[in-house]
Amino acid sequence: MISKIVSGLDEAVSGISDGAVVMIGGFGRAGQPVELIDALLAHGAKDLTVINNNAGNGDTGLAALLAARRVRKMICSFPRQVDSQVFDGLYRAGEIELELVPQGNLAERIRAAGAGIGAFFTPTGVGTALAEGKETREINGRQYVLEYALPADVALVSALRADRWGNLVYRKTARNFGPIMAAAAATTVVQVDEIVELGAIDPESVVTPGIYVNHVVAVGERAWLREGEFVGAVSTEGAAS
Amino acid sequence: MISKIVSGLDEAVSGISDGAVVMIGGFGRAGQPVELIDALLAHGAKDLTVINNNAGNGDTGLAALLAARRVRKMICSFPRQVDSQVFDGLYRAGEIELELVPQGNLAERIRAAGAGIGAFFTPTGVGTALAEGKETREINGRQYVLEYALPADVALVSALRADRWGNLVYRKTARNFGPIMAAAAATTVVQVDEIVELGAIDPESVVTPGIYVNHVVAVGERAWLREGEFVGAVSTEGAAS
Amino acid sequence: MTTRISRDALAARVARDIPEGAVMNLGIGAPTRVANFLPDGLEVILHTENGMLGMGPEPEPGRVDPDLINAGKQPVTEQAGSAYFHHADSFAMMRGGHLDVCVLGAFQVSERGDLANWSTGAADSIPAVGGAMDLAIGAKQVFVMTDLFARSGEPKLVRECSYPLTGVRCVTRIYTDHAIFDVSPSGLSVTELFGDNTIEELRELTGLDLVDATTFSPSDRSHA
Amino acid sequence: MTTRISRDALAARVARDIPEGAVMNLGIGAPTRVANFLPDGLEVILHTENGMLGMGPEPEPGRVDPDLINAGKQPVTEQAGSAYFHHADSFAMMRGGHLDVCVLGAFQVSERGDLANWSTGAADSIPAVGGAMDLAIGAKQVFVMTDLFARSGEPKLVRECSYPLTGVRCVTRIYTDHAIFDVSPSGLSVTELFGDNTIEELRELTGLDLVDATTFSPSDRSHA
Repeated sequence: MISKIVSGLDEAVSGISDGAVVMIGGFGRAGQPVELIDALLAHGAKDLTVINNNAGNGDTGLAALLAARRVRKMICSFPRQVDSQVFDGLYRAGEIELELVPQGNLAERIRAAGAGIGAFFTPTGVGTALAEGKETREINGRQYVLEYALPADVALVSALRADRWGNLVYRKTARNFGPIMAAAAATTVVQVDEIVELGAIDPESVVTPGIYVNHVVAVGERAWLREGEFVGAVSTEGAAS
Repeated sequence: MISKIVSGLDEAVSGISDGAVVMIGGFGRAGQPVELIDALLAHGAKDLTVINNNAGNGDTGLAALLAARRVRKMICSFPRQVDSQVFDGLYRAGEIELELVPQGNLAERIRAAGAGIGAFFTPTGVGTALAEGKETREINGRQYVLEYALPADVALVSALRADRWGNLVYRKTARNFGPIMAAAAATTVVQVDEIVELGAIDPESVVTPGIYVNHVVAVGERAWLREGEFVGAVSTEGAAS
Repeated sequence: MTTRISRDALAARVARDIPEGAVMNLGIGAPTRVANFLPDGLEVILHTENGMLGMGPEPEPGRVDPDLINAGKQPVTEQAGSAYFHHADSFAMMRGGHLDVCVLGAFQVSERGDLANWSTGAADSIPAVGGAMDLAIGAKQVFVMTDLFARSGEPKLVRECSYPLTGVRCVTRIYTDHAIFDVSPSGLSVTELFGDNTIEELRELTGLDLVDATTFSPSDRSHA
Repeated sequence: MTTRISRDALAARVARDIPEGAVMNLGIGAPTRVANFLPDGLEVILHTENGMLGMGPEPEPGRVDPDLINAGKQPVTEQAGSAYFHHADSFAMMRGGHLDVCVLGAFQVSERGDLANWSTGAADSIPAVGGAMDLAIGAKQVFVMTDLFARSGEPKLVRECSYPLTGVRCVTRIYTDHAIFDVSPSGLSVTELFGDNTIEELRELTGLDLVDATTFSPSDRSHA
């Protein structure tokens, strides 16, 4: 019987080695796999390259991993946020490397890695500093820049529900980078609110097929659903995508 | 109020001009928009380039369009089938042009057109006759061939349900090329079994968002659902993908 | 002294140009306000690049859902007809030219429509681009909504951008607090002047060869 | 006279090498039969490139659903745990190396693992490739299942393919009615001989420098 379910967070991240390239899902806090990041922190792997849209918020999750000096390099589109003080400090001190990628090119490079596409010509960034030194080409009268696939050793993803084959569904805009990161990493580890019976997820509505998932761990229903009501005091971040 | 619903098949295809590049969804008979093809036949547009995985089955649908000499060129992956006699005859007589594309490259080229990607490096077809004369490149030790986006003027797609914004869901493997063709064409025309209230399709399960859809026409429930039971006598085609 | 209309008056003016059925992405900051001025009952579909079409306004107190946010990471709501998708699909939608309108802020716009809005190029700033470069090329029409002059007094409409570019020849129209400008093959043309502003004044203040393409008589301008 | 095992015996032999949990695509024709020999209770996930994972066997009479077909356009069924997706996602899955095993037919396989299975190159034939080239590179392991000799008597294992290629250096292992061959850096190695066949005979019949990598004693071979 196939089962991708692991019982503990420690076990879920145990295969992550020093120097690994780790994709972490989420856009700001939405879809951030907080429990898996905490487990990675406890696990101790260091010298990591982390791929995430941002570079950590506040002092928890990815920010805590950065604060613990486990990350050598960030690949992201928007590190600077109102509460990205941990990254900001490391960056200004020259203690972390940054590869800045326009958000759509980041998403497409991740998608390409999962899809076996080596590189692609994108119009985004043409003529800007972020395309400097890159190959460009005119195709049918439009200018494009060549961007390469961005694969990873491990993806840490947060989803809503999984079955034991690893089929996943997400919740609202917390879906964001989850599906493409799950496909782009050699090993994909997923935290979910709930594991359901095989067959309980409508085959028409599966967002990430289990083929992309290696380990699933249930962490219990997210707080705002557990409380039966939505919350009124989630901090809204002024700055930026 | 937004409404992409048109009342008749004739109206749905009325904008298709002579010389148009027309994508037609479906894989064999599954997902083939038969009513829209019939309407296109009645409409009379000619000198068409048709993009479909196959090149018609039997004497109906796409095969009928071919038989009426409306198609100048087919772009497809698998024209030769046990019942592709109409295409076979035209091809042998030199009366139709054929661009043969490996199925995955066909799908990816269509996807690229919808996604604003000008071209991409794919490993499929490298070293074969279908990559002859095309640019190749080694990326991270693997060989790739450059393939270009394949857009269209019009897509004819069959889906299960739509709402008035044009959000679509499909049914089982009849989904196939529908979502990528809907995104790749300047004008997308969809036939559905049923139009439902706005909000009746779960936002988590929308497969084609309405942004990709221009016209929707309801054609009634597909026969095998209308009969309340599945059928026992669908011909199964021996040959090939 | 030139006339300046308020940020909200400008948002209302932009909103007047949005046709029913438009699929639209409103950039972070002032452009977000355009949604507040769309007439009740006009159906416009809002896209947010973090994976949603059919975004609704901010939720009522006590109904904030941390899984339902916009690109500015502010809580939003879901409208009937909405759809969720992943990041690659969302940016495919933009890059593929499927959105009708983007409304963006700007540091500078050049007279040929180059946009600079992601970086001031300051040496000590932490670079961050987000979806800015994707938005700049991500719609059939790219509107910029901005003050005509920076706080320093420098015009934001320029011959050549001095700030790092976000996109090349991508802007269609610029809505400023002084006037509305269209990017045309012959440069910037003024299609609408607010208050008592004149083309001559704007030419002088910006140093640009502005084409007069206004079609409104002074009395028409009272709407602003 | 060499020993040939039947097509079903060969399908059963391939099935023995499929581990639980494997995600597998079975090509049209003989490879499809492999599914019939997977042990009851062994969970193997079947992929069909027209957009499905978790494909089940053909339906009972009267339960044929025209919307639920495999790549050979034959009716199939849905298993618990299945998922549907569109064509680009389906081929992304293959091209991206996510499938564990593909089992394909062949006209020819070269000793370095080149595959020819889509065209005989005959001038009058209508060219059709379908998903063949995608399947050829579309799995971590690409198995070929074929007779060792064509009807003409020509061996299908060759130094260089004379038929048009489907993929270059893509085949991992070849299951034939005479023996099983692995593609190795030093050429083709025979890992298993069926019946009374010997390496010497196969070398003579194919003209290839076959490496003897058999690990089975003759008594072990009775399973075939």
